[in-house]
Amino acid sequence: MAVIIDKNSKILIQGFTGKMGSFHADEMIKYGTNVVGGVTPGKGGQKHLDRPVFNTVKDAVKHTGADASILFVPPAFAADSAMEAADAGIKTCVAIVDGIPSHDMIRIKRYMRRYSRTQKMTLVGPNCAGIISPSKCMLGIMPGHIYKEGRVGIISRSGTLGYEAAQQLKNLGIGVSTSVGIGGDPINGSSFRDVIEKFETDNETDVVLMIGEIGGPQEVAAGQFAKENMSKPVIAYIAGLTAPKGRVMGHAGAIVSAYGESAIEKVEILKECGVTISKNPSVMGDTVKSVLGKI
Amino acid sequence: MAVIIDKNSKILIQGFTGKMGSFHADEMIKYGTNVVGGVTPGKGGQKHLDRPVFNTVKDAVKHTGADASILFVPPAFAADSAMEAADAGIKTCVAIVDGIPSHDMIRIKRYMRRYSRTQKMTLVGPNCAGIISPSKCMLGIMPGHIYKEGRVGIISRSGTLGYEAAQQLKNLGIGVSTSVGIGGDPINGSSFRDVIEKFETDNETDVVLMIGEIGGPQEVAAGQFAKENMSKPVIAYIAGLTAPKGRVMGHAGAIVSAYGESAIEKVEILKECGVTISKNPSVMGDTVKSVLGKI
Amino acid sequence: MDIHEYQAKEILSSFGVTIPRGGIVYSPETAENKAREIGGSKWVVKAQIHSGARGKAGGIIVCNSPLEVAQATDKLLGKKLVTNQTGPEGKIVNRIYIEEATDIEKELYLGLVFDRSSESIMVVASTEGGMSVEEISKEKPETIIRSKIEVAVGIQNFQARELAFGLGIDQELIRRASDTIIGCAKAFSELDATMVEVNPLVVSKQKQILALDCKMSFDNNAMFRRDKVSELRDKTQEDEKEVFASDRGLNYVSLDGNIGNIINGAGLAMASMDMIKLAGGQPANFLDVGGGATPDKIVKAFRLITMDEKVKVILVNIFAGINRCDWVAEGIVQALDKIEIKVPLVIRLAGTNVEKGNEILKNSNINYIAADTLEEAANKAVKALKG
Amino acid sequence: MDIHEYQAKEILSSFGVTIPRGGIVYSPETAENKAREIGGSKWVVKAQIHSGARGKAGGIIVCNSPLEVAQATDKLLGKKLVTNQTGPEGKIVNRIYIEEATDIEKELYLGLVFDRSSESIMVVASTEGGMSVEEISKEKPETIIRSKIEVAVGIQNFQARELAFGLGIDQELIRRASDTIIGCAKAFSELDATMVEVNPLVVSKQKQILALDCKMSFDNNAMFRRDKVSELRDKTQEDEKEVFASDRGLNYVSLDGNIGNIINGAGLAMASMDMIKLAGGQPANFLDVGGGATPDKIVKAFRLITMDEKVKVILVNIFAGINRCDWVAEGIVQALDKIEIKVPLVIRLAGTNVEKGNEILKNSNINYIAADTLEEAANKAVKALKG
Repeated sequence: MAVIIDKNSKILIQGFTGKMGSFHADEMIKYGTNVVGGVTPGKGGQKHLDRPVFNTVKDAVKHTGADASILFVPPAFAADSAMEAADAGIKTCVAIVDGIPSHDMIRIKRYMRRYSRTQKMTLVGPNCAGIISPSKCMLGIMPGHIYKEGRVGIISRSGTLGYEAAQQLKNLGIGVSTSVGIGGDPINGSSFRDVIEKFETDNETDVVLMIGEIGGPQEVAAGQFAKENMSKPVIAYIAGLTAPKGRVMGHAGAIVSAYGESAIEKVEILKECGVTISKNPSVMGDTVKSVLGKI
Repeated sequence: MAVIIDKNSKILIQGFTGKMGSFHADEMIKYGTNVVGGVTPGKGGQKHLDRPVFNTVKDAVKHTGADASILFVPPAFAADSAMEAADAGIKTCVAIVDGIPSHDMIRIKRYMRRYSRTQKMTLVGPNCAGIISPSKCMLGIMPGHIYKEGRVGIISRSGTLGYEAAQQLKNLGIGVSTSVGIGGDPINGSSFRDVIEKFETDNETDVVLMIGEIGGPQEVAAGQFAKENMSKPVIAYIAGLTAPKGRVMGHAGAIVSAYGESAIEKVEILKECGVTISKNPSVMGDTVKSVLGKI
Repeated sequence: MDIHEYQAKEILSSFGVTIPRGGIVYSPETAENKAREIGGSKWVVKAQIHSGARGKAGGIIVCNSPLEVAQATDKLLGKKLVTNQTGPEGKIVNRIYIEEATDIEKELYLGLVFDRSSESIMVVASTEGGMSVEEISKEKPETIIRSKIEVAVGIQNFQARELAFGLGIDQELIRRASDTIIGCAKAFSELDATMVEVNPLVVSKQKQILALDCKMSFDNNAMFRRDKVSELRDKTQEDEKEVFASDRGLNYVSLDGNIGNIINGAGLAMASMDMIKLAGGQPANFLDVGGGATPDKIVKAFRLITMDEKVKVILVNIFAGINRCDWVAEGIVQALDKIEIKVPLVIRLAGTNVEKGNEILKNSNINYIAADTLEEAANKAVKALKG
Repeated sequence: MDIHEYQAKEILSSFGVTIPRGGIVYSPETAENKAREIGGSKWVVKAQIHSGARGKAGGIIVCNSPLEVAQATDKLLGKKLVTNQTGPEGKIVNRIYIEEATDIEKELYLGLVFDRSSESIMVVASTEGGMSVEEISKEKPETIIRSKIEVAVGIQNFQARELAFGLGIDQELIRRASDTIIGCAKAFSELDATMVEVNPLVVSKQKQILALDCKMSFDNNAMFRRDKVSELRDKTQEDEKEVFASDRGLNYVSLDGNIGNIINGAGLAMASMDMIKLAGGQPANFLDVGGGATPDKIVKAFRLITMDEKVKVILVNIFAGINRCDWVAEGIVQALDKIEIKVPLVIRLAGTNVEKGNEILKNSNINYIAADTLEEAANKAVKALKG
């Protein structure tokens, strides 16, 4: 069983019948993902992509046994959909959607406190590429074929930079156990630290590649966690060395506003935590390869 | 060390300089309680009852090392004061005040979720008599002299009915380890279950007397906990056999609105949980005595 | 605190809940015009009392002309309505609500209450509107659906949607139904309500979602910050003695028995009532004079108990804590100086300075029966009753 | 999204924050009357631009008569102000805020931001008002006090009180100061703000607590539900190219270098900029055309880049995922059909169907330098620049 999702995961598409939902659901199905149905309020009872559509996530879970979902709903409705998934007993929910207000993300987090640790849904994203465990399950919008099956765990704020890494690894013949896009927003469902912790206990993962960027405290928090709790090697690349202070670089979360949030500072702190740094984005694959050579 | 508070507890009075606060602080001091100071915003720097007054609980904690507090503030300000105590690192806070809106109590509970389990303050009350560990510490408004030191733990929603029990026990020569008034409001800081759990691990307590009443699910929840997790005998009296359905009997929380909330139903369920029932309020002491005789 | 149907409707309407057109009147003269102003061809004249089940008690009359509306208003105004919730004395009708009649397609139940277990707000809904929630629980429990509002974030759209779908509402009305549920939840949270009930919530033949009858109760403890809501209190709908008591800081509930109680502390008061019952008597009231039991409160308590003609014996049971028994005893003596008691009086004092207190009572000129324990007090009261 | 000082003041004032009397003018003629209308004997004329540090740039003028106010307004209107926050091109002054002058006793700092670690709202305050928060952090870090707002319940009185006492405010002004802090926190929460700053917050000699300068920023992602706030956007205060970009769904940040970038994905865009720097070049911009990189977006991106006269080389770096490289390549060919490029163009495609994509580019008539890897692309771009 891969770290978060697996061949047996029963996947629900929230916002199933929309353009985005339809397109990516189809891609996921083609990849071999076990998509069991979808939710579009008001279209319950219909069929879409040969799978049932439900009015509510609870209905869908009841009839399909779904345990994971992916959100393709507009930003204004995303928080509501994520909470709906959590309340319906979904275990893993990936929010692809870009543009959720920060106040909404905070509200989702507060809402989730009603569930005990063991019952709490893992929310991944928003504004992310999703999760892929190559050859097992794709719960996201990535190009599945660039991921070779293997034993490197990837965590990335950026989608395309995560693809870049997977491609570099594949070109070197190295495979990926699971790649998790945690998204580029200031407040996200799962942090680097949350995911790195899962990789530490995952017996399909040998090393972890963390692709960070400027802004926020998450890379440093993960580095400190790694230093104190990880037996597996961690490699990191931090994008944004040339980013000016105080400007948002595309991702709402990519803005340097405090000490420790610039790329240089993050790299320094991560080094102190024993994390191996990929000096530039062109050598992420090579850096992983050299670390793998040492274990 | 008694179960919640002890001789060494450093007590703060919130609403120190008011009439209620002054009177009861004085009583507590006379009992031998280690009152280290108080808080009245705007009167910081003054002395009262020979003890320092602070503007904020944080200031008071910083200067006195206080770890427990008791609230004598008007209902409108009580929620704010309880949260202030929690945020200042107070470990035990007793809210005596009667008349806190239910919505405020719920808000306090939501607020407290920001603290981890180990850092979370124990809130007792509101609308309660407080806590007393006879001969050690009195953090409440009870008449201290009716409590003999001993090994019976008391938990009571009602103040006077708790006194009645303590007096009955004393008349029989039986003492009390700690008596906790959890208060008569529909939503309170610590439930029967919360306190009974503390008594189970308290090496100064041999049996627990639970004085409940109509309304709410707490007696039953405690009974179920006792059945599953308690090694110590539990005795219970439930007041309100004659209370009509749907009417509030003095305590805001004393209203039967669902199955299992009437006195008869509670008694039945508690019996099933192995709790010994005190048949009427006149024999609480006798019932405890007979149970003590068996262990 | 309860309010009238029309007041609850006005409030919920301001939170986006759709209600039928209607208006309040205080006289038959204005009723006819009000009906015309509302328009339509059929009206419902509804007696405004603090009670459900008004229909069965004759408090709701359907009319086919403004003249009939005036006649119905005339018939109801000033009348005492006895429902299964008012007690035998009934409640007086001082206000009439006139509403356009609704073509009902479906009657639903919607209620919001505090859930004490989860410490959140619970929305309860059922397809069986028109019945009381107790009846639904008994007869059609499978139709009940629930949703817990997380107070940290308030009600979410998905919850309202789940409830609406769960009630079998048509796709095109889901949004309107959700808005109704969300409106009720917001009113509950923002106004310190303890109960909101829309029963029935109807789907009309014209495909409207309408709140046909509404009830709201509020947290008395929160009225200090709810001036607008406080104003809605209608004391004519409350028990006269209970109003007297609450205005004086006493907790009083009128009961059917004949042994009057004066007790300090709600728990002890319930326990004393229980003892009376066990001794074979029936309490005439629940009365908690408060933990403090100040002489002033005791005077007021005697005044209150003596207002109740059912009372044939009075039982005073005070456990003095911080307030000492001697002080309480003096309070009793003072009270009986001012108020004449014509029935037997049993007094049990306990707690701090009990000896001194009993001494004071004994040395006074009051006529009473002393008791030492709760049990003895109850037994003596019942005995005194039987003569 | 940023707004002007006067707009932030209006908003905060509606949340109970006290501000000095003032008004906005767009011409010197109205300025004189506005000063009279405001009253008093001393005024401050404040250039409204989206930048702090206006004082040092000459954007704030103290005046002693309405005539002086008119003259100051005349001087400032239409001027470009260059502060340490505007960049060398400065920002144009189109609006003037006239305010009564305040007798300052004490200047404080008050700011609210998101705290990403605790996922809550952080209130930051200091006794060192008038300085920027960065300066305070550097020079007087010991004066900074913080308080985290628990979003589940909103700011609590005790938090505001702790901050007010912590700022050394006099007992009798604690309440007013608390209300100011609570007002700012409510505005933050209720309007989807990302930043609220009152700097300085002053205690006047007349013992008032006044917000002398205010700044607010808002979450662009939340503007769909903040019509009133959206209206306050003043595009004249934003970089022309950035406005062009954001209006077209592109993420663009103008930078000082000369290598223009067109990239898909923010992370890859930052990484590409990093590679350019490592190769010895300087990026002219950050430009993310979005994960999709549709032909339409690519056309717009080329249009945007060619608006920038600094650009001497263009680097296109697209990692095609779901969108295939052949499709992206066609987009590029289409774009260059419409837009003339006068500088060298380096293109790196990667991902799905990269061979097909490169084939299409090769067979087109566009003049470009091909690269396979990120590193190669950056090196070739820098080399092309040097000739």
